[in-house]
Amino acid sequence: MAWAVFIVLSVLCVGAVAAMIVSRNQAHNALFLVLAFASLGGLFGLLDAPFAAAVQVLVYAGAIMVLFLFAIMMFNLRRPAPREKKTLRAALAAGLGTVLFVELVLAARKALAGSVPTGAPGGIEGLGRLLFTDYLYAFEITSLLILAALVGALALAGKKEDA
Amino acid sequence: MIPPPAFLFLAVLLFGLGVLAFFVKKDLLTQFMAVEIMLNAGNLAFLSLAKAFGRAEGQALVLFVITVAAAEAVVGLAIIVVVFRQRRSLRTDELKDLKG
Amino acid sequence: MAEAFWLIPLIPGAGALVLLLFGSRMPRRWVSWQSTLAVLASFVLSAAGFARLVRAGPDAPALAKTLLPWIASGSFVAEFAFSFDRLSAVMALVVTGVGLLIHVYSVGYMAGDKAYARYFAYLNLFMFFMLVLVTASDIVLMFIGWEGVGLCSYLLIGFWFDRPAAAKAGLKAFVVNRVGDAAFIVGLLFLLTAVGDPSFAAINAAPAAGLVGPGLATLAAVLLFVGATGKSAQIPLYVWLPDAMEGPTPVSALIHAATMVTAGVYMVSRLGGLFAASPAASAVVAWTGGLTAVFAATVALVQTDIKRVLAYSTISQIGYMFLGCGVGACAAGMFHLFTHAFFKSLLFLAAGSVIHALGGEQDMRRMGGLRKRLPVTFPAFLVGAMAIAGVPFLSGFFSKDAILTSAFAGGHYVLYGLGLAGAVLTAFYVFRMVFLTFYGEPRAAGAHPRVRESPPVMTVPLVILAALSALAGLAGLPVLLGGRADLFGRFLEGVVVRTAHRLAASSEVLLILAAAASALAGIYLAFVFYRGSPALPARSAARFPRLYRLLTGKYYVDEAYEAAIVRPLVRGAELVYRRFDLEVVDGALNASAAAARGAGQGLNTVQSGLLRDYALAFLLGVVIFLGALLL
Amino acid sequence: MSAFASALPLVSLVTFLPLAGAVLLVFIRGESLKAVRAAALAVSLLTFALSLFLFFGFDGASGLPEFVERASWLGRGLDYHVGVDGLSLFLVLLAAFLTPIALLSSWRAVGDRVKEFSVFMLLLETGMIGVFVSLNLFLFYVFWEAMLIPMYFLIGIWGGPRRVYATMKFVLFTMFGSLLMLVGVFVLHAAHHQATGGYSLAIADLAGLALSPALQTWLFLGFGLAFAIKVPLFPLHTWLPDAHVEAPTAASVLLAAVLLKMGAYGFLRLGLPLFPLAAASFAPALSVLAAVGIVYGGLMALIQKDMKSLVAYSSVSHMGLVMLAVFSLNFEATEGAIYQMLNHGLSTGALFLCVGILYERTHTRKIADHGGAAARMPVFAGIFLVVMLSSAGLPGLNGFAGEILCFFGVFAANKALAAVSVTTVILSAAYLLWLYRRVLLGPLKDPGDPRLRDLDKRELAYLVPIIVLIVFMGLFPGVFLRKLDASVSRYLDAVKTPAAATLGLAPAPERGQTAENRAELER
Repeated sequence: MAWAVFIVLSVLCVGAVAAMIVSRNQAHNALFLVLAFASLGGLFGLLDAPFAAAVQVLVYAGAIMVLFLFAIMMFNLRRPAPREKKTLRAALAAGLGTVLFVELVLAARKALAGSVPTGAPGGIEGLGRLLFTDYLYAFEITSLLILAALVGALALAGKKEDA
Repeated sequence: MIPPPAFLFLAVLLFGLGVLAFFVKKDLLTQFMAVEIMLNAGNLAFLSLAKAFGRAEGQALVLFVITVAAAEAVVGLAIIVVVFRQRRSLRTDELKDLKG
Repeated sequence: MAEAFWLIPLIPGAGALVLLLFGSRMPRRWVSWQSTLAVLASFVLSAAGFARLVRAGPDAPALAKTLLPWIASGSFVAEFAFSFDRLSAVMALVVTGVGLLIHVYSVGYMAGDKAYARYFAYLNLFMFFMLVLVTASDIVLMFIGWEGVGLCSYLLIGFWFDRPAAAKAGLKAFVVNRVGDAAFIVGLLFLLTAVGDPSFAAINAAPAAGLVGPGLATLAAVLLFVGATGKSAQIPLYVWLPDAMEGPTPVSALIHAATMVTAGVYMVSRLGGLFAASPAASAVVAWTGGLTAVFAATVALVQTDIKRVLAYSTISQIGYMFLGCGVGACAAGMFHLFTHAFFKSLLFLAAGSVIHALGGEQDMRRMGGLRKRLPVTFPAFLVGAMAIAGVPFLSGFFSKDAILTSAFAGGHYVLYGLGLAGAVLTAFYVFRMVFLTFYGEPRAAGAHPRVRESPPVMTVPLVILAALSALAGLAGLPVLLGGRADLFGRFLEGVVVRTAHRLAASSEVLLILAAAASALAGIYLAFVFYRGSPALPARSAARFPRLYRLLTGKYYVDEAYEAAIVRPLVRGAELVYRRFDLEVVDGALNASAAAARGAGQGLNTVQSGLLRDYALAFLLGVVIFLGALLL
Repeated sequence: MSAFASALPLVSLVTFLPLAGAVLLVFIRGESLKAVRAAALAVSLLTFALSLFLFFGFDGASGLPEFVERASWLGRGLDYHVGVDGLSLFLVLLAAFLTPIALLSSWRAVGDRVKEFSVFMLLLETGMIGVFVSLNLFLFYVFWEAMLIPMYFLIGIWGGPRRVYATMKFVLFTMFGSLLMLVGVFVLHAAHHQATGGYSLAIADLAGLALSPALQTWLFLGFGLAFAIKVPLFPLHTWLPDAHVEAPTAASVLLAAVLLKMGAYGFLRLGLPLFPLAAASFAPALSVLAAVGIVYGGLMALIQKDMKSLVAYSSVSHMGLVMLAVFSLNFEATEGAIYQMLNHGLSTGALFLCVGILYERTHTRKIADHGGAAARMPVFAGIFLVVMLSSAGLPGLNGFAGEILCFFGVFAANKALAAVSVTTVILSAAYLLWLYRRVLLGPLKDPGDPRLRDLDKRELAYLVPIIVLIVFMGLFPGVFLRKLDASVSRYLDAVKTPAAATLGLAPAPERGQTAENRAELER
C-alpha cells in the first residue's frame, strides 16, 4: 500500500516538474508546480512528518503559489515564452547538471552510510519542543525575517508617488 | 515501509530537474519556480534523512526552509514586478543590466 | 620694589593683551595713557632694580625669580625664570627709557591714524617681548623674547598692511630673521645637549667646567651668532632692515634702531663666557662687525631716502658693537649700544618729525632749508648727528672710541683701521643728511608753506633724547682720565667678559685724537661736497659711474639673494612638484589604477550581464565544491 | 568625580556616544536643519564633556592603560578591549574637542543633506576615538577601517568638483595599506597561537611575543606601510593634497587634525613596540624619509596656488617632524612627537577652518583671487595670525613647545637630521607668512565686495576655544606632558630593550629614565 502511494506521488511530482519544463505557458507552469508541491506534501506525510506535510500544502501549494499566480496575472503576458535554443551554454549546463546529479547521488549514499533505521523521528510534540528550546533564537529571528521581507516587498513593489 | 534511500533518490532527481528547469527556461518567473523546486527537493532530503536517522532536527529545519522560502518568494516576486514595470519584459536573455 | 622686577615685562604684556582685545572700543586718550603708563611702570621698576644693584655692590648676586615651570621633558627643562643683573639692568633701562619717550612721541605722531589702538597694542607687546628677552635667565626663555620681538617687528613693519611694500617688507624681515633663528636653534641644541641646563650661568660656566670643548664652543657660538646676524642686521642677513623702514618712524626708532636690533649684541655679551672660550668665534664676531660697519656705511653714502640712510647707519653702528664684543670688550660694545640707543632714536624721531612736517616726504632731494622752519627738530637732529659722527665730547665719541681703543689694544690693527674708516664714512653720510635736509634752498616738498614744527608731545621727547645723546658719554669716560672715570665699564665688570689691555697713556691719547680727527674729517668732506661746491656730488658720481651704481644699488645683494637663493628654490620646487608629485608618484598611482581598470575590462568580457551565465558559474562552483567534499 | 568616573564605562561611552547620536539623528526629520544641527552638536559636545572626565581622571603614574574595559566579543582573542594611556589620551581628547568645532563650522557651508552629513561626522568621531582607545589589535583594525567609510562619503558627497578622483585616490592609497595590515593581523594571531597555545590579539600580549627578526621585518613592512601612508610619510603623501582640496572644511579639519595622527599613533602603539628589532633596523631609513618630507613638504607648500593644498603640504612637513621624532626613539623626542601631534591637530585644524571661512565668503580657494582681506576682517586677521604663528612654532605658543622637544630629541639621535629638520623653522614661516601676505595683506582685491564681513558669533565660538588652547598649551605644556611621562618611558622600554638585548648591548642608562626619575622626584 505504502509503496503504491509512494510511486503514484513520485510519478505525479516528477511528471509535474517535467511538464513545467516542457510547457511554455506561465499560468500552466504555476499550476503544474501546485501539483508537484501537493504531491510532495503527501510524500512528507509518508516520511512521518505530518506537520511538515501540512505546512507544505498550506504554505507552499497554497499561499506561495497563489502569490505566483497573482504575479502572473499582473504581468498579463500575451506572448508565450520564447522557444529555447540549443546553445553552447545549454550544453555546458547539461553537462554540469549531469555531473552534479551524479555527485548528489554519491553524496546521498554517503549521507546514508551511517544511518541506523530506527522508529519515527518523533511526533509533532517533539518537533514543537525542539523549536521552542534549541531553535528558539532561530525561530524568533525568522519572524523578524518575515517582517523584513514584508516591508522590503512593500518598499520595492509599492506604488511610489514620485517615481 | 518504504526505505528512506528511495525518498533521497527522489529528492536528488527533483533537484536535478530543478537545475535543468532553471537553465532551460528563459523567463524570470519560471526560473524562479525552478528555484522553488530545488528548495523543495532539499526539504525532501532533510525529511528523508530525519527519517533515516530517527531525529526531529531535520523536520525543524524544513520548517525554517519553508519560512525562508516564503520570505524569499515575496521579495523575489516584488523584485520581478519592479523589473517588469521598468523593462516590460521578463526574458532573461534580454536583461543585461548586470553587465559592468 | 626691586623684588617685583619680574613684573617689568609683564606689565606691558598685560597692557598689550587688554589693548589687543578691547583697544578698538576704547577712547584714544585712554589707549595713550594706558600704554604709556605701562611702560612708565616698567621703567620705574627697572630704575628701582638698578638702584638696588648699585647699592648692593658689584659682588651681590643678581635678582632672580622663577615663576613657573614651562617645558620639561626628560633632560630638557626650561622654566619661566627671570633674573635681573647689571647687564639686564642696563638693557631694561635703555629699553624702557627710550620706549617711554617713543610712546609719548607716538601719541603725537600717530594721532591721525585709524588703527591707533592696534599700534599701541603692538608697541606694548614689543616692550613685553623685549623685556622678557633682557630679563630671561635661561636661553630658551630668552628665545621667547627673541622671536617675540621679531614678531612685533613684523607686525609693526607691516602696520600699514594695505601698502604692498609694507606687507612685503614685514614678510622679508620675519623670514630673514627666521633663517638666523634656525641656526640659533641648532646652536641652542648643541649647547643644551652638552650643558644640560639652559640657564646663562650654566652655559657661561660650561667651557671652564669642561662640559663644552673648544670645538663645540666655536660651533655653538658661531651658530648662535648667525642668529644674531639676523636679529641685529649684520652681514649676511642684514637685508631686511632697510626695507623695514616701511613701518611708522617711531617704530623704526624703537625697534629698528634702539632696542630690538641690538638684541644680538646683548646675547653675545650675555654669553660672554661661551664666546670667550672660542677665539675663533670671537674673531668671526669681530670681523663680521667690522666689515658690516664699513660696508653699510658705504651704502649709506648715496641713499636719498632719509630713513634708509639711518637704517644703513644702524647696521653700521651695530657692526661697531659686535666689533667691540668680538675683540673682548663687551663692556665697550654695550656702552655703544647704550649711547647708540639715544642718538639713533633721536635721529629717527627727528627724521620722523621732518617727515611728519612734510606730510610723509622721505626723499632728501626734495627737502632742504628746513633749518629755520623746524626750530626744535633741527638742533635736536644736529646733536644726534654730531653724537653719531663722533664729534668730541658727545656720547658717540666716547663709546666709539672705547671700541676702537679696545680693538687697537687687542692687537687687531686691521679691525681698528676698518673702524676708523667707518668713522670717517659715518661722519660724512650723517652730515650729508644734515646739509641736504636742513641747509640750502628749500626744494619741492620743503618749500611747502604749510610746513611747521611738530606738536610738543613730539618735540619734548626729542629734547630729552638730545640731552641724553649729548651727555650719555659721561657715563663711560676713557680710562685715561683715571681708573674711576669709566663708570659704565666698571658697572658691568664681572657681568660681561672683558679682556683688559693696558695701553700707554700716550698711545691712548693718540687714538683719541685719531678718532676725533676722523670725525671732523668726515664732517669737513660732507661740507665740501654738499655746501662748498654743490656740483661735486654729481661730478664724482659721473667720474666713478660703476662705483656709484654699485653703491646706489646697495651692492645688489638683494638681487643676488633673489637670484641665488629664492628663485632657484621656488623654481626648483615647482619643477619637482610637477615632475615628482604630479608625474612620478601620482603617475605610478594612475598607472596602477589604469592596470587595474584594464584587468577589469579584460574580465568584463566574461560578465555578459546574463543571469544564466552567472548561474552557470555558480553551478560550476557548486560542482567543484561538492566534488571536493566527496573526495 | 573619581567615583563617578569609575562607576561608568567611560571609554566606551566616549567612543560610542557619537554612534548612538548618529542613530538618533536618523529618526529626526531631515528637513528641520536646526534640529539636526543642534542635536549633532549636542551629542558631540556631550562626548567632549565626557572625555574631559578621562582627562581629569587619568592618573598616568603607572604608564599602563587606564579606564580599561574588557569583554569577550567574537572569541579566539578577538575581544572588546579598550582603555587609554598617555599615548592615546590626548588624541582621544583632540578628536572629541575638534568634532563639535568641525560640526559648528559646517553650519553654513553644508546646506545640502545636512542630516546625512551630521550622521557621517558622528560616525567618523566614533571611528577615530575607537582607533585610539582600542587595546586589541582586531578592534583597532575594525575601527581603522570603519573610519574610512564616513570619510569616503564626506569627501565624496560634499566635496569639491574633483571629489571623485580625490576619494578614489584616498581610498586606493589607504586601502592598499590597510589590506597589508590585515594580513599582518592574521599572521600575528597565528604567531601568538603558536607561541602560547592560547588566542589573543591584545596588543600588550602581542608585544610580549619574541618574534623572529625575519618575521618582524615582514610584519613591520606591512603595518608600517599602512601607517606611513596615513601619516603621510614622503613619498606616499600625494593623496593628501587632493583629499584636502576637495574635502569640505569640516572633513579637512578632522582629516588633518586627527586622521593623520593615526599613522603616527600606529607606529607608537603597534609598529615600534610589536616589532622592535625591525623598527630599530628601519628607523634610520624612515628617519631620512621623514626628514626629506619636512623639507619637501615645506618647499611644496611654498609654491602652491591653492590655499588648502598649501596647508595640506604644510601637514606633510609638520608630520615629517613628528615621524622623525618618533623614529629617534628617545624620551624627549617621543614626548615631543606626541605633543606636536596635538599641536599640529589644533593649528592645522584651525588653519583649515580659517581657509574655510575665507572660502565661504569668496567661494574661491585660489590664493591669487584674494588680497587685503584684513582691512575688512580685522578680528579674523588677528585669529589667523595666531593660528599661523602657532603652526610656525613661535615660542610661547603651542607649536614651539612640541617643536623644540622634537628638535632636542632628534638632535640627540642624529645631529645632521636635526639640522635638516630645523629648516622647517624657516620654511614654515616663509610659506605661511607669504600666504598671509597674499591673502590678507596688501590692497583690498575687490573693495566693493560685500561678502567680506568679519567673523560672526558662531565663527568666534569655534575659533576662540582653539586660540585659548593654543596659548595655554604653549605656556603650560607641563599640564599635558606630565601625563605622558610614565607611558612614554614604558613605551620606550618596550621598544628599546629587545633591540639592545639582541644586539648584545647593555641597556644603556637612558636620558629619558634619569629624566623620569627627576620628574618623579619633583612630584
